[in-house]
Amino acid sequence: MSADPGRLRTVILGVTASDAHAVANQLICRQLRSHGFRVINLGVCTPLEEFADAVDAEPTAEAVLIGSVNGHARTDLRDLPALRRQGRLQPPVILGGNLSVGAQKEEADHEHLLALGVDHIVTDVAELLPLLDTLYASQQLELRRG
Amino acid sequence: MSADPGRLRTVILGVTASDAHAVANQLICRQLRSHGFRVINLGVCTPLEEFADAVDAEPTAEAVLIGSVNGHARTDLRDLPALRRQGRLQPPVILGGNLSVGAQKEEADHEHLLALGVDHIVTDVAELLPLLDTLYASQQLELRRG
Amino acid sequence: MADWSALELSASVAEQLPDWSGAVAHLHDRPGPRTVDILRAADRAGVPAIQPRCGVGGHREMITLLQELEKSHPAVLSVTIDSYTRLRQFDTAASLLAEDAGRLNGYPLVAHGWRRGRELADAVSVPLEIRHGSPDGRELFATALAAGITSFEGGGIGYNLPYCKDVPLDESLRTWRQIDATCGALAKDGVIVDRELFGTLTAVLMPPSLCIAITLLEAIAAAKEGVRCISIAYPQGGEIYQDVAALRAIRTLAQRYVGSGVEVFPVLHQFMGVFPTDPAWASGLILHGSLTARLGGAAKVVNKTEHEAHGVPDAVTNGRGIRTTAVGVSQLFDFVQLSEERVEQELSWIEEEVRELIKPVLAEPDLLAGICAAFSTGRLDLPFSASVHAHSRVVPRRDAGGAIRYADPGLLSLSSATRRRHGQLLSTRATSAPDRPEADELSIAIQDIFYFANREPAHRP
Amino acid sequence: MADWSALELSASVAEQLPDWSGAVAHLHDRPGPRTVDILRAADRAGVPAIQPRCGVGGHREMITLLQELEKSHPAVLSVTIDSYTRLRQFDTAASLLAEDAGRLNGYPLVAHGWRRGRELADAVSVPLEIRHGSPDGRELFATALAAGITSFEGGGIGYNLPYCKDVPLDESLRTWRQIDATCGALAKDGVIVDRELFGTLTAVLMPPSLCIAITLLEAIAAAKEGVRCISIAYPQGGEIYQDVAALRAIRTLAQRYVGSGVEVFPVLHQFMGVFPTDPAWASGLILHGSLTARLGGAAKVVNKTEHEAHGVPDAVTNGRGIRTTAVGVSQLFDFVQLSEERVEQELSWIEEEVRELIKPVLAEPDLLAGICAAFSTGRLDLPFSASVHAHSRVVPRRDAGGAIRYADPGLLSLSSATRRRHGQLLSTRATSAPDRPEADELSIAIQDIFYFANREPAHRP
Ligand code: B12
Ligand code: B12
Repeated sequence: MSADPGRLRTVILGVTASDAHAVANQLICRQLRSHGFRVINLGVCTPLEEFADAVDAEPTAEAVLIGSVNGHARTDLRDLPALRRQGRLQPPVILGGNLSVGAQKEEADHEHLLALGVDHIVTDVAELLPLLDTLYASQQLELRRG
Repeated sequence: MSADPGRLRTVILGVTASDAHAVANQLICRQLRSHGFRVINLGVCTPLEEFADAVDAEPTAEAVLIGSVNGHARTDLRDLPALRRQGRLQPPVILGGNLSVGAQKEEADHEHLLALGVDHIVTDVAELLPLLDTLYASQQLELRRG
Repeated sequence: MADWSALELSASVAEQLPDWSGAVAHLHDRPGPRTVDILRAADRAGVPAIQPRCGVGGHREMITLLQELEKSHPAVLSVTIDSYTRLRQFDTAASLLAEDAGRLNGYPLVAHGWRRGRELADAVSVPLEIRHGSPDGRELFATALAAGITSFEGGGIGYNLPYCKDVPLDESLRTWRQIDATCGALAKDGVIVDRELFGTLTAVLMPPSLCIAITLLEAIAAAKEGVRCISIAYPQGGEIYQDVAALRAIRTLAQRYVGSGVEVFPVLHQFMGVFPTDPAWASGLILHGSLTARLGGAAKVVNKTEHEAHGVPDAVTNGRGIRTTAVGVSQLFDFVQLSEERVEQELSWIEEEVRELIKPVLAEPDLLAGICAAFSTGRLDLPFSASVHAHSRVVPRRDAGGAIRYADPGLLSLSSATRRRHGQLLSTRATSAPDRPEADELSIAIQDIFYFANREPAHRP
Repeated sequence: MADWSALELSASVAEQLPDWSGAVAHLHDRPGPRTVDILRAADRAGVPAIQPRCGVGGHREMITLLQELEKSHPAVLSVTIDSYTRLRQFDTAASLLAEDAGRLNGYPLVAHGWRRGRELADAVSVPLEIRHGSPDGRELFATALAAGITSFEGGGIGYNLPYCKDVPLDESLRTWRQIDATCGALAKDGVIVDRELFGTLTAVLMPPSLCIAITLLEAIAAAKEGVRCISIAYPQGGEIYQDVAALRAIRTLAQRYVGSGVEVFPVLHQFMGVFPTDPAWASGLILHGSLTARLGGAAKVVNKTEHEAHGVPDAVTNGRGIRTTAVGVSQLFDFVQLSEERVEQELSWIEEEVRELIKPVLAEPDLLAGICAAFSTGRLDLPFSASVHAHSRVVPRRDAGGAIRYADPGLLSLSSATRRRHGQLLSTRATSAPDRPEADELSIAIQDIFYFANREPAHRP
C-alpha cells in the first residue's frame, strides 16, 4: 500500500528503556525506510516517556513500534497506562521481540502486556508491514468517514 | 567370605531367552570365577527351562543369576511362577541388567518382576558379590541350624 | 526366476504372502527412491546418508515414529525388529503385541504382516531398511519384500554369532544364501535390493580387520548369488585414524575381492560399544562418529542417540541424534581433516590383516564350507561371541591412543609379523597390576569396554 | 593506597559497604583459587577454562543455580547482572526484585548487597566473575570487591558503546579508569583482580581487528593504572581460521603493546550472534566454539547454551552447555588440527589491521582523550552501535568462506592496502540483486546475521 502522494507515512521506532539490543532495531529501521516509511528511530534504551515525547512531536505518526528482547518488556512498559491516561501515546503501540525472561514462554506473558495497553504483539517480524498496512487502511477509512 | 574348604561355591549364570547380549554375561562370569566361584554359565538366549534344568543338575547352586538387557525381562521370565509351582528353580533368583524397554524406567517395572518370583534385583553390579555373601551366610546359618 | 518357494518358508508365513509376481510388480512400481539410489547419491555428494535405528511394537505407534523421525530429514529410515521375531519366536512376538505392544523392543514385522509393512513404507517418503539380527531371517525377508522394502540387513555370520547361542554356522549361511539368491534373481529382474552386512558383530572392542574380513567373506558369498548392491557396515571403535582407515579399506578390499558388477558401499555404525550416560558426552561421541563417517567416505552412517546408554530412545531423542549427525557431516565441520600419513599407515595394516584372515578361507574349494571350517578351527573368530560356534578366544585391547588391537589373536590366521606388530603397539599401554596378570586382564577389559562411558565433564583421560 | 573513596560512589551504595581494610583483608583471606590462578593453570595445561553466563533475580535461586552448575565442573562461574542494575536503575531492580524476582534477567547485585554477594562466593568452590555491561560499573565493582569477588568484566569502550544509548565516552572511560586504578592499588597489595575486557562489542558480525584494537586500547589504559591481570575476550565469528588467528593475535599484540608485568589471557566468547534455534545445531556450534578456543589457545571459553536463541537458559541446559564445551576441549577432539598456513595468513592480516587502527590513537599525548577523538572522528568505530557516540558506519560482511571482512570500513584508520584486500576477499561472494544495491545490502546483512540460525537439519549451505 503506498502512502498519500506527497506525504510520507511516519512511524516511531525504538527499544525499551532497559534494553540495549540494537541489531533488530537497526534492521527494522532500514527495512521500513526501504519500503518508503519515514522512521523516527529513537534507538535502544528508550524510556516510554521518550516515545511519548516523539509522538507529541510527530502527531501524525501512524504507529509506535517498540522492540524488547532482553526479557524486561513488562517492567519497561509499566508506565504505559499512566501515559495513556494523560492522553499521550495515542497511536497504536506495536510490540515485538523476546518478551519475557527465560526460554519457556507463557500465554500470560502476552496477556500482561496487552493489559498494559499494548495494541499489537508481533511475533514474526514479517507480519509487521502487513499489520501497518491494515492499520493504515482503517485509519484512512476513518479519516474519510470522520 | 571364603567357601567351605574343599567345596567351591557354585552359581548358575545366564541371559534371558530372547536376549543375545553377551558382554556383561562374560564379564560377570570372569569376575565371579576370579573370586573363587564355580560358575555354570549358560550364556545368552537361555530359556527359563534351561536354568531350571541346570539347577536340577546342580542342586547345591547357591543362586541363579539372570541377566537381561534387551528390555524383555518380564516376558522372558513369564514362566517363573509355573516352574516354581513345580518345585523347580528353588535357589534365589537374582536379576540384573536393563529390565524394561525405553530410556525412562518406571517403579512398576521392578514390581512386576518381583511379583513373578524374582528374589533380588541388582541395579549396580558391584552389589552382586556382597549380596551373594549375605545370602550364603544366611544359608549356612540355616544349614547349621536345620 | 526365483519365487517364494526358493526361500523354503514356514507354512504359516508362506500362506499369508501375496503371490510372487504381484510382489515383484509392487517392488517395481512403488514410487520414491530406493536405498541404492540414496547410497549412490551420497557417494556422489561425498556426504554420508543418515539413518536412525527405530522400532516400536505397535503398528500405529510405528507409523507415528517414522513420521516423527522424518521431520529430522534422515535419508533412510529403519524398521528395527524385536528380539522375539529375530529369534523366530513369532508366536511370543504376536502374543506380546496383543498383550502390551509397548513392551516389545522392536517392530514385530512378521506378526504384523506384509500389508502393514506396506503401510509403513507408504507412510514416509524415504526408503526403509529392515534391521534385525536373525540367524535365519527368511520369513522377515519375504514379508519385507512383499511390503515393498528393498533394503535388508544381515548375513550368515554377522547375524548369527552375535545374535544367538546355538545356531550352527552352516545352517545360517545356508538360509542367508537363499536370501541372497532371491536378491540375485530380483536384480536380474531390475529390482536392486541393498544388502547391508553387519560388520559390527559383537560391537564391543572389535578389531577392524576382523569386521572387514568377515563381512568381506559374506559379501563375496552374496555376490556369488547375484547380489548387486552391498553395504558393508563397520562399527566406530573411537580412534578416528583407525576408523577412517577401516572405512576406506572397505572400498579398496571390496574392489579387489568382490569385483566389478557389484556396488559396495561402506557404512559406519556410530560407536556400538557402551555409550556415555551423560547426554553431552553422548552427543559429542555422535558428532565424532559423524566426522569419522565423512572423513572415511562412508556412504551411510547409522546414528546413535543420547538415550543409547539408557534404553530404546524416544522419537525426540532419536530425531536429535539424526540432526546431530547432520551437523557433524555438514559444512560447519568441513575444516576437520586428518593427517593422511597416519590414516595410510592404519589402512595398510588393515588391508594386510584382512588378506591374512581371508586368504586361507578363499583357498578352500567351497566358500561357505571354508567359512564354517575356519570358525570351527578358530582361524576365524571374534571376541565376546554370543554363540558357541566361535572360539571367542580373540582378546582385543585398546592401545595407548585408543586404537583397538589384538592383545591375543588366538588362533586367527594372522602372520607372525602382524602378531608382533600388535604386541608392539600395545606395549606402551600401561598395565595396572603387572604382578596379577589375570586380575589385570579383567580390569583392562573393563577399562576398555567402558572407555567412553562415565566420562567426567571436565576430565581429560 | 586506594580506598572506596577513589571510586566516587553514590552515597546510598557507599554507606552500605564494609570498611575498605576489612574488605581487603577478606580478599586476601578467603580460601580457594582466584580466577587468575585458574587462567594460569589453563594456560599451562593448554586446555581452556570453562565459564557459563548465569544470573537470576532471586538470591536463593541464584545460590541454587550456581550450585547446580557447579556439578558440571565449570572452572569459573558468573554472576550475570540484570539490565536495570547495568544501567544503574538500582531502584527499579530493587522493586522488581521485591515484586517478582523471576522477571529480572540477571542478579541485581547492588540491590542484594555485598553480604549476599559473599554468600554467593561462599556457596561454590570455584571463583566468580561479575559479568554485566555497565557504562559506569563502579557501584557494582565496589559491591563485588566487598563480596570477595576478584574477577570483573568491562571497560570504558566495550561496556559503553554496545550497552547504552547516550553515555559520552569520556565519562565511561573516566569511571572505568577509577575501577582500574583500584585494581592497580589492590595488585600492589597482592590482590590480583582479573579484568576481562568485552571485545565482543555489539557481538554481531564483528571484524576481529576491531574487537582486538578496541580491547587492546582498554588494556593499555588498564595497565597504565596498574592492572596486572587482563583477559581480552573475543567473540567467535564462526570461521575457524579467522577466529583461531584472532585468539593468537591477542597474545602477540598484547606482548607488543601491553608489555611485560601484565598477564594477558585470550578468552573466547562462543558464538555471540544469532544462535541456531535447533538444539542439535546449537550444540554443534557450541562444540565448534570449543574447538576454536582450544586451537586458538584461549585461556578461557565462555559457553553458550541450546537455549540461546530462545531466552535465558535454565540450569539443566546451561550445565549441558558447560559439558558440551568440556567435550569439545577434551582429548576426544584432540585430533582436530588446522592448516597452520591459513591461520598464519589471517594472523598477519589481523596484526597489521590492529596496528593500523591503534597507531593514530597511541600517537596522541593522552590515551583516553585520543580514544574519544578517534570515535568522534570515526577513525575508531563499530557496526550496529547501540550508542550515539560511535559513527556506526562500518559495514561488515562475510566472505564466501564465512570470514568476517569490512565491506565498508567507513572512516576507520585502515590503510588503502587493507581496504583493497577486504574488497578483494569479498569479491567472490555472490550478491543476489546486483541491480538493486540498497535492497541487496540489507538482504546480505540479514543473510550474514542469520548465518547460523535456522539451519536445516540435513542442509549443506
Ligand atoms: C547479540 C546479542 C547481544 C549483544 C547485543 C549488542 C547490541 N547492542 O545490539 C550483547 C552481547 C551486547 C547482548 C547483551 C545482552 N543480552 Co543479548 N543477545 C544477543 C543475541 C545473541 C542476538 C540478538 C540479535 O542481535 N538478534 C538479531 C535480531 C535481528 O534479532 P532479534 O533481536 O532476536 O529480533 C527479532 C525478533 O525478536 C523481532 N523483533 C525484535 N525487535 C522487534 C521490534 C519490533 C517492533 C518487532 C515487530 C519485532 C522485533 O524481530 C527480529 C527479527 O526476527 C540474542 C540471542 C539470540 N537470538 O541468538 C541474545 C539475547 C537477546 N540477549 C539476552 C540478554 C538477557 C542480554 C543481556 C541482558 C545480558 C544477560 N543478562 O544475559 C544483555 C543486554 C543488556 C541490556 N541492557 O539490555 C537474552 C534475552 C533473554 C530473554 N528474553 O529471556 C538473549 C535471548 C540471550 C539469552 N538466551 O539469554 N546481547
Ligand atoms: C553392545 C550392544 C549390543 C551388541 C551385543 C553384542 C553381544 N552379543 O553381546 C549388539 C549390537 C549385537 C546388540 C544387539 C541388540 N541390542 Co544392544 N546394546 C549394546 C550396548 C551398546 C552395550 C551393551 C554392553 O555390552 N554393555 C557392556 C556390559 C558390561 O554392560 P551392560 O550390558 O549394560 O550390563 C551392565 C548392567 O546392565 C548389569 N548387568 C547386565 N547383566 C547382568 C546380569 C546380572 C546377574 C547382574 C547382577 C547385573 C547385570 O551389569 C553390567 C555392568 O554394569 C547397549 C547400550 C549401552 N549400554 O551403551 C545396547 C542395548 C543394551 N541394546 C539394546 C537392544 C534393544 C538391542 C537389540 C534388541 C536391538 C534393538 N532392538 O535395538 C539387539 C539384541 C537382540 C537380542 N536378541 O537381544 C538396548 C536395550 C533397550 C532397552 N532395554 O530399552 C540397548 C540399551 C541400546 C538402546 N539404547 O536401545 N546390542
